[in-house]
Amino acid sequence: MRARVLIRPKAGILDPQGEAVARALPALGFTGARNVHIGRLVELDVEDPAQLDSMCEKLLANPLIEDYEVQLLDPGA
Amino acid sequence: MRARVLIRPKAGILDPQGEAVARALPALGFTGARNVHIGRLVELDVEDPAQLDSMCEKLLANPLIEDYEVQLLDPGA
Amino acid sequence: MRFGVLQFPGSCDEIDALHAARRVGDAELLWHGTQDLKGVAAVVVPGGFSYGDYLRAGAIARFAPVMEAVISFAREGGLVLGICNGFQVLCEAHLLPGALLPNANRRFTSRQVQLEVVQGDTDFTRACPASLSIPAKHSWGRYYADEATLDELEASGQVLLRYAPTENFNGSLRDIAGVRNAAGNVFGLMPHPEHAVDPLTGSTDGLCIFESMRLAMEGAHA
Amino acid sequence: MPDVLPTVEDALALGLTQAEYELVCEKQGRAPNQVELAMYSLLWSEHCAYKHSKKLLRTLPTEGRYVVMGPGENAGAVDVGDGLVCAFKVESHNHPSAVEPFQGAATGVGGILRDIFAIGARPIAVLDSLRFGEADSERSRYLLDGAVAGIGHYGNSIGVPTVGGEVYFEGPYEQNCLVNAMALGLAPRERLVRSAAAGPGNVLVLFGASTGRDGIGGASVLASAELDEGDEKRPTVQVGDPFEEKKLLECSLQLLDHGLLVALQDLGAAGLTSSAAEMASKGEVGIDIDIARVPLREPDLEPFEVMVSESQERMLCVVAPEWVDAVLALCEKWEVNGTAIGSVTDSGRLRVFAGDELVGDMPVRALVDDCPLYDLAPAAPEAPVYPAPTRVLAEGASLRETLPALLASANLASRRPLFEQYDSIVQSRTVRRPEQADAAVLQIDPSPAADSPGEAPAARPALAVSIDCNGRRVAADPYRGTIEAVLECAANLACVGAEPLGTTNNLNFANPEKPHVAWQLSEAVRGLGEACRALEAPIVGGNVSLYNEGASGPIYPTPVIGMVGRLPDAARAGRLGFAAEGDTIALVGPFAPSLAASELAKLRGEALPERLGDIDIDAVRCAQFAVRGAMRAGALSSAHDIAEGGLAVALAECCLAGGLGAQVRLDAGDDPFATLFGEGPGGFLISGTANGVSSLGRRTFVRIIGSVVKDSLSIALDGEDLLWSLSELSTAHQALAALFP
Ligand SMILES: Nc1ncnc2c1ncn2[C@@H]1O[C@H](COP(=O)(O)OP(=O)(O)O)[C@@H](O)[C@H]1O
Ligand SMILES: [Mg+2]
Repeated sequence: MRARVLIRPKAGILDPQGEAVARALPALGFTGARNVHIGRLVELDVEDPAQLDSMCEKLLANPLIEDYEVQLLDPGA
Repeated sequence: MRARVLIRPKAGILDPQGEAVARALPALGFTGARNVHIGRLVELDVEDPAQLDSMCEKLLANPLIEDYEVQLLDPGA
Repeated sequence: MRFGVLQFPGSCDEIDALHAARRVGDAELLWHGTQDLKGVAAVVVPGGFSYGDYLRAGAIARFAPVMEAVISFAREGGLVLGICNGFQVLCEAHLLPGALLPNANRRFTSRQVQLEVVQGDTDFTRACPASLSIPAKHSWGRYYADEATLDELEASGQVLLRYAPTENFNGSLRDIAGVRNAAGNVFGLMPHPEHAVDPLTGSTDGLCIFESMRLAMEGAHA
Repeated sequence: MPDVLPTVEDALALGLTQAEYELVCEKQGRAPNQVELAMYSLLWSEHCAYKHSKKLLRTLPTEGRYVVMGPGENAGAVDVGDGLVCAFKVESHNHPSAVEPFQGAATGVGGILRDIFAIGARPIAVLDSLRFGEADSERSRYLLDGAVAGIGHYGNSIGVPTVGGEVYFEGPYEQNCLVNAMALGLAPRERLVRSAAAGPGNVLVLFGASTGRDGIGGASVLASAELDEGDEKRPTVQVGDPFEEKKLLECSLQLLDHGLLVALQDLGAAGLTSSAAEMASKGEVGIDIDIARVPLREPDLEPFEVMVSESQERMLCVVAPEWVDAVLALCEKWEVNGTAIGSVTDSGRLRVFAGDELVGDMPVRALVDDCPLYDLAPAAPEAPVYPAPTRVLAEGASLRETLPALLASANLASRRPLFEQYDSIVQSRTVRRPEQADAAVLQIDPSPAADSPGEAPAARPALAVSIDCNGRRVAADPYRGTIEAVLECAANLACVGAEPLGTTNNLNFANPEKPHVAWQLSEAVRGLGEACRALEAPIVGGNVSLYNEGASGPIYPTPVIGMVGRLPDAARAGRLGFAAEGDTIALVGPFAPSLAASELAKLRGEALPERLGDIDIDAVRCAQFAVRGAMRAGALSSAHDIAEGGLAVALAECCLAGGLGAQVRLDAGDDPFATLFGEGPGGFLISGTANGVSSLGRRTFVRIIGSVVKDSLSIALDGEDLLWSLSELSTAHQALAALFP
């Protein structure tokens, strides 16, 4: 089964990449973008989706600094 | 409106990050993971969602080596 | 009194650390695939990119067979020094509090930095003067821990090194450049003391950290 | 295999000429099939066959007392004493960097490092040479940012220090940036290995990354129609993986240390095709390859794609059958994929199999040696080729205003914002980092034995390296401009006390089929040969990159020169910064400053002059000899060669590097601007005790011009007194920081 993990910097932790993007957008003519945050996207096929949480805790994310969200993708999609 | 952009390495492009994770998982006891790919996740508030595509082309993604997918998030979510 | 310097396939500064340690004692390399620490009295986890570090610096290395041995070694009170990537690995392995994040300046930065020795009476700093000039070079060096943890680290004297004013290019909270664990036997820092051991290639200010460890090892055996 | 043979149109689309295609048919005795045509088209390309440059390159001096390996191998090598050799080479990755600067530059570094360890040397340093359009162009800044980050990413991650380099911003590079990377390595002499395959029956082992569709670019016209339908154009950008290369490097060196290899070769441009063909050609043998055994990253690669893929981080070696298991076991230790994919034969043919099916069969000779070479038709241009730059310095700017303006100009400002992105110290050899001296200095042994107490410390032999080329001056005068570039490299070495051992070069030029470009190229190579001969710094290798031009015209001709030298004791390596208050400052050498083609002329918007001033190479060489000797004798506190921006900029640089000021008195001459900011070869600015400085006197021109003081630079020019505070100069000098927000 295809799964997607969204990993984001925890709220309150400085996100310099996000800030740099927010700074760069107006110069390119894009106004009104706010609260820009940059994280990581992991997509993978797994046999046992029950393992995903523990994969995230152990390897894919660092719970001290990152939040993660697991999405199971419809196999038909 | 909150928007999410998923940015992934284009099919066929070498993805060293994904390969590194795929190699590491079995060693941690997670078997059966395949097709692991790592990309970036950008989340932001925009006033005009119509700008998102062009933001991706110009700044958020590198269209030469990355594909992107824009998701508009339900404002109530 | 031997130092063991870990060697991952992507280590870069392990030979430098080996030679630095040899200036104060014996030292040998320990391959990442082994669980045998060969009786060394102190372990150095060196800089570099252990397993490529593509996901998050140090995230994969902490699961190396040798790290299992290092974790037990540390739990039993063995001296462990983590430099740069080694610091990241020790944080990921929960041997040290906190985590390292991408530099606030968003770039790999290589610069000679001025450090203040905050605690001079530890197994890692006993031989150090009050301030040190040592190179730093990394892209993931922003030390982070939550406020409560930071307060506690400061209160309990676990912050050993700070960046001097204006030197903190990576955005580390409270200018922290190096911390030790509560027990005092594990220490990690982002700057590279092993690259400051020879007047010809820079300063010799890093030597005091290895020298302090040697004193601690001898004390432990006395 | 498709039944339909490719046509002459396919051959033309692949870059062959009609006549070349016919020659291929003749050599094959039939029309080539798809795999064969793909392979011929690459091996007969300018890049692989040096069609327009080979005849010129043959005129270069390639022998000398230190040369161990000259051009023809993956890298050249010189003897550095104590049984060690230094391998080095420079290579371009211009086009990939223009497409995707980060990956293009990163894989450029990866590629040159493979060339170094392909001959058995451990890489110890990288240098970069970059050219972009003017710094106020958005595209230049994007390319600069990406290229610098890419070089840093690869070099930093693999643990090889980037110790030096150069970057220039000039309009003619706007549409065609240059990204050249140079690498140095060290090897015990007996570990050096060549790439010639030998021993029919021996096994061909491919090791490293798996093979994908990377860099197939041009050859993709051959892709079968079915696959293309509905497919968007396949991405062919090569992505670098420094971690894979780090393992490949350690694995390769261990294979050689264990004596397991007959020959070793990296996979670079044209992938397996060129590696296999070159190995077979050099060994005068044949090679059979079974592409079905090549590990693939994605399924369904066509045979020709496997043969031409430029996937990075791969090596090819020849192994005696009894050692194959040992080789594969070492690969496993380093977690590197190793696969036997073929064998050496005595057929003299390169045969490609897909399992049992023979899909390509070519005489090695035809592939490698029979590509026609072309004569150039050089003609000096009748009208100026390059437009005058835009004036950026105010009309009537005073002498006082001009110095900070020059220091802040993109070509002269401090490179700190770039080199701080590079690890310059890993491996513990770096005795002089960027901005500490004119050349990088690396001690050969990073962990010398401790000195015994009471005895004088043992000398620590070191290497010095410099990379240089001022394309604007070469554009003004290809012959003299190239001589100047070689002299400047040697001058940089002299400033740290090093003697040249050998030279590498990267000839970046536009379309050589155009007479004026052919002229630039032949004049530059003439100058290169002459200067290297005079300095006894032979050419041990290099690279040629042609067709660098955009819609608005050709790039400045840019023969990038890399030079490696040796100094007996790193403890005496020179610095560029003034070191002690009260030291005497002297101007040394046959320096004849002129504003022609200078940085100031550029800021003033002046067109290029018709030629540069004559150069007395021998006099310059004497000055270099004198500076080198004084530095080695420990007689000097600092030495710096006078280059872009002239004497005043050199003075400011010495002040800023040392954190000290200078008080100087000069004759204004006919044009005080030329006196202060004029350029030309042969000048050094040195400082030291009065005795130390006077020790140079008998061997070259020495003019004492002032002394080192506390914290300002003052120049008395006949009646006029000019004064700048160090902080004003320093602020100007940091202008490049604005390019890296
Ligand atoms: N400008 C040059 N001067 C001297 N030698 C050169 C020059 N250009 C190329 N060569 C030599 O030609 C050979 C082939 O070069 P190249 O195709 O770049 O090799 P590789 O594929 O190993 O990178 C090398 O030995 C190289 O040193
Ligand atoms: Mg090569």
